[in-house]
Amino acid sequence: MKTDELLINMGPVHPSTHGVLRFKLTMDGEIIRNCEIVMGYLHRGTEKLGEMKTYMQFVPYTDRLDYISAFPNNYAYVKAVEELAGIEVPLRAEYIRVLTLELNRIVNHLVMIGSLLLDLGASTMIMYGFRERENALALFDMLCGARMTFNYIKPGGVREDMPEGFIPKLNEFINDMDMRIDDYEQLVSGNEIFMGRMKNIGVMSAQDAINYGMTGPSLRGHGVNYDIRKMEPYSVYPDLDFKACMRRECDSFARYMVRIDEMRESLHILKQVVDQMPQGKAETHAKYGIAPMTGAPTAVSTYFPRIFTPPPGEVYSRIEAPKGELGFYIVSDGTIKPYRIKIRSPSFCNLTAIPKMVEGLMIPDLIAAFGTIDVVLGDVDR
Amino acid sequence: MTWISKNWTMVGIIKGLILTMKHILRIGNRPTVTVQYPYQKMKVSPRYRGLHAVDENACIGCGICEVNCPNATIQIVKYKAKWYPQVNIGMCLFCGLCVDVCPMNAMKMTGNYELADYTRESLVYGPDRLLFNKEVKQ
Amino acid sequence: MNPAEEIKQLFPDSVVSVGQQIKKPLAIIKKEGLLEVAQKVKEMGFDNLSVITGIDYGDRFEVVYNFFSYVKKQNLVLKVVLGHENPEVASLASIWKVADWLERETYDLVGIKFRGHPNLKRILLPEGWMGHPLRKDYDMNVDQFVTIGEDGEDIVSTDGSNLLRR
Amino acid sequence: MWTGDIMFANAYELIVFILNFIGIYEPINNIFKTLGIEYVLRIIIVFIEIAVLLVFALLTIMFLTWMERKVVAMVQARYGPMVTGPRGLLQPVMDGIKLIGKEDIIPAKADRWVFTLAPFLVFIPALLIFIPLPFGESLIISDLKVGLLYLIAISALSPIAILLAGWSSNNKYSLMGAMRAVAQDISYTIPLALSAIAIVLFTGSLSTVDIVTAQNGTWFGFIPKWFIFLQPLGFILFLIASIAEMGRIPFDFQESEQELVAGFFTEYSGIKFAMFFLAEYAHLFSVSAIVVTLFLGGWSFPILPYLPAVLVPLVSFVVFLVKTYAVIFFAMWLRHTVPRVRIDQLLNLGWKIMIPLALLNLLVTGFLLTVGVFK
Repeated sequence: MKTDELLINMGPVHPSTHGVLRFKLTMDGEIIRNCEIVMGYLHRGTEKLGEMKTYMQFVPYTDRLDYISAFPNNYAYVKAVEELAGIEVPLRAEYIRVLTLELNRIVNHLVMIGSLLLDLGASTMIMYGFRERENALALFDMLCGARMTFNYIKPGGVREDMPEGFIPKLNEFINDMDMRIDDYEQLVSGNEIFMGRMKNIGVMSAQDAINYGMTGPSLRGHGVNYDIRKMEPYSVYPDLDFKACMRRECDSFARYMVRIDEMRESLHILKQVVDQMPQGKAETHAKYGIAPMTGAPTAVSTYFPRIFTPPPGEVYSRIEAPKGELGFYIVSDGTIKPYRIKIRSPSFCNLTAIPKMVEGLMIPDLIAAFGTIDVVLGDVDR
Repeated sequence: MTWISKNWTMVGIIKGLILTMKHILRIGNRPTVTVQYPYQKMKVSPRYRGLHAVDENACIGCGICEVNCPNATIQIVKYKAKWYPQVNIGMCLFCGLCVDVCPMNAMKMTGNYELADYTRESLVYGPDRLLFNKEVKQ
Repeated sequence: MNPAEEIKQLFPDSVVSVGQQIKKPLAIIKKEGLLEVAQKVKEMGFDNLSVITGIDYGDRFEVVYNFFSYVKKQNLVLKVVLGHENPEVASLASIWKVADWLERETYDLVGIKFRGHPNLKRILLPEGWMGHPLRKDYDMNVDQFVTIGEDGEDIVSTDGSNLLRR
Repeated sequence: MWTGDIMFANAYELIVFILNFIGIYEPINNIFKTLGIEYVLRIIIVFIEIAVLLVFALLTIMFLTWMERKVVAMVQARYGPMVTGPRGLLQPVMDGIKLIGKEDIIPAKADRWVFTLAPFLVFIPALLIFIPLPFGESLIISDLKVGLLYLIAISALSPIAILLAGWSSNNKYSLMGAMRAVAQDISYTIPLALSAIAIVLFTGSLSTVDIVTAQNGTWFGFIPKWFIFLQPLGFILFLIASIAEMGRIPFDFQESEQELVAGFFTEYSGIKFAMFFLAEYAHLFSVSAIVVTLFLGGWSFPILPYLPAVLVPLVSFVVFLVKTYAVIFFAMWLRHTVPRVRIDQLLNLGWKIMIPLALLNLLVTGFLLTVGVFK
């Protein structure tokens, strides 16, 4: 009997591609023989835009790369600029930054687990995830006046200090989350159908995973004990006690469990940050072009020369974003605008591994493996 | 095959069923959290970055906000014999840079987030809709 | 020892100069020697190719490779300087699989060709796009319209006529 | 007091009895008799039955869509529909209006006739299943002697319609969805039938009424004589198979939204889509009703013998509905708790586990009956 291969275009508009991504699948019945990824449907030319904005003006655009977790984007860019210009940051500002980063990590993993389970057909987890995410977004709203696109972390500090009553609210959230994560585990982790769908699916050796450029929690599910927060400590992470969560199974379930562990670890970090939060000033220094919001208005003339220009040079700076290694490569020519900005986005590089990972699996497994890689299309296409 | 023969008791599924039943019966701090939007509104924080507002007395029309806007949203226009910013909400990122750079602290952002409208022209908020008069407290 | 110095000792002919890019050792490589240097770099334990960047300086192109070693916890930056006319450099896709897409992206946006790449096509922009946007001489005043054709191919035009369906 | 006997063989006789009771049956019958067309009256009464059944079925389907939304909302800490009508009860009406108002799209390269035929072919069997269902004491359209066989045969019709829909859409997702649906239906009808046969061993009859009456009464005065207690394994197998038969998560392969967009009805819109939707919920109700009839005692309940005979049809109807909705609630509750299994896991489960277990169950039941344990 003669059989033919079936070409299926999964996407650009498909319920489980998390946006506009297209898989060109060559199928043998239900088995994937070849997977080619077509992207770029959300390409907005952020890197080109960066060449046309000043250093300050580009910060809000970084929010829109990975819109699920915008604080790490802010921070990665700002860290690169600070390294380039050698700016000192007040300690309190660094603590607030770490607070936002870890809170955003929890938010990101909630969305990731929720959408993963939604792709597998369990519609409930995403609602629970969004319920807790809503509380976190309210905290972000309190902190910086926006719920998803923050523009909060600026070169030299943060936009504003924490408002009154933020820490009690945060403590409430942390205490609540402890119980909620147990709930998620009860609902999801032990579920036999879930394990049947995730275990031994999307297996890739650690060697391959590194070679394919996987980073972050996805890589740590492959038994690579690596975390940029530990290996190249930045901000105040050296002062905090935490561990890089790691699993050795190399399959989708391990990648999922790393996320659950990381949420617990982030809560642990948040507790320490709240305890160790120093007093002092957190706003960006006025000389970097941004005046603090509060304070009496002063004469106009003193504001004009405050356009921030870093010295000429190149820097590649990276952080451990919730999705993996997020890096900004900035070339400065000493003018007010960057000469070139290159964004090394974690989603883009993690996605490289998918075609190899899903060869010989079925469409449902592709969805499971793709969900655990955790990509955001705004980050892939930039 | 292995997945079912190892876990034939289906304890995990039963645990999950118990958890969802707890939610159905609202046991132990698992309340309904929906905010029914048009009837109920969420409270936004005092720092919320919504529609702009410009202090009529403080604004000097210097144009720093115009220069600093990343998306060329703001234009300085003449109104009542003075110069004031005009904001095109359709292009606005709500990043708050204009508020940050205002030397006179005249620019504010309010908690108004219901900005949908029928035409593109009505998204351009001229000074007549942005200005507010701050009472002089003395 | 500084890995950039190490490379200079091993390949004195290929390395133009050795320096420092903020906190990270940097080696500027001749484009002919890139492949063998890269092979050595992989053997030295730099298993993570973080990023490939192409920069248009008007008179020349620079291709920058950032490496990180999970074993040694070290950074290394390699840089290749190319002429402005027809920039071409050896592909590293055979050594690091992630280079496949990163090089395609660099080709797409900066227009640097990678010799020996298995599948050098545009990745973010549609096939048939005119120009490479991240070059400094890219004309941004030309509008380009993209539609999807009958068989799923992207069709690019500058006058928008393909937006109209028959 | 109700003696435990069936008063009327089917709803037709009940209607005749009620008309007699009011005193209008004889006069009307005489009119038709003088005209020589008695059969017209019979036809009219049958049409009344069908109309009542249709209205009941459509109301049930509407209520089920509302209930589904409310249950999922309760599980997910939400309110569900709240705006149209009290607690959103009129939401299904609004859905219907919306779906009727939508454009009826037939894809250019679809097989037009088959494409149009398929939704009706799905919907009609879903209604036909209602015929031998015993809704209550005397409340049955037709007490077929082969009722159980009829039920299984009719529910095996839907794969054909699904395959037609998937094939005629000329869409790869539709085709794959249809293929999956057929593979699933075939592999789950077998354990379904096998575990139903174990019941037939007890009753010795395929009639649904006989199956229900066999479950009347109690053991030791408090345990109802439901077959779930005699056939626990059979019940579990039948429940799993019937959830698969309904096509709901964890076994919703005909749709599997996140994999195949919407499965076999990807290309359907408007009223044709509504047909599939209604058929799905009709199926949900009827399959739950079959579960109740076979294993949970149907309309029988230990309090029935203590009621006056007049009330028994009504009370037994309520009992039947309560039991059916309990099963439906379980299906909904399960749907929103667990993820979907993979298609090969599903087929493995069906062929390698459920069919051997069902056969074993049949064997053990037959052996025990022969030895005489249950007598």
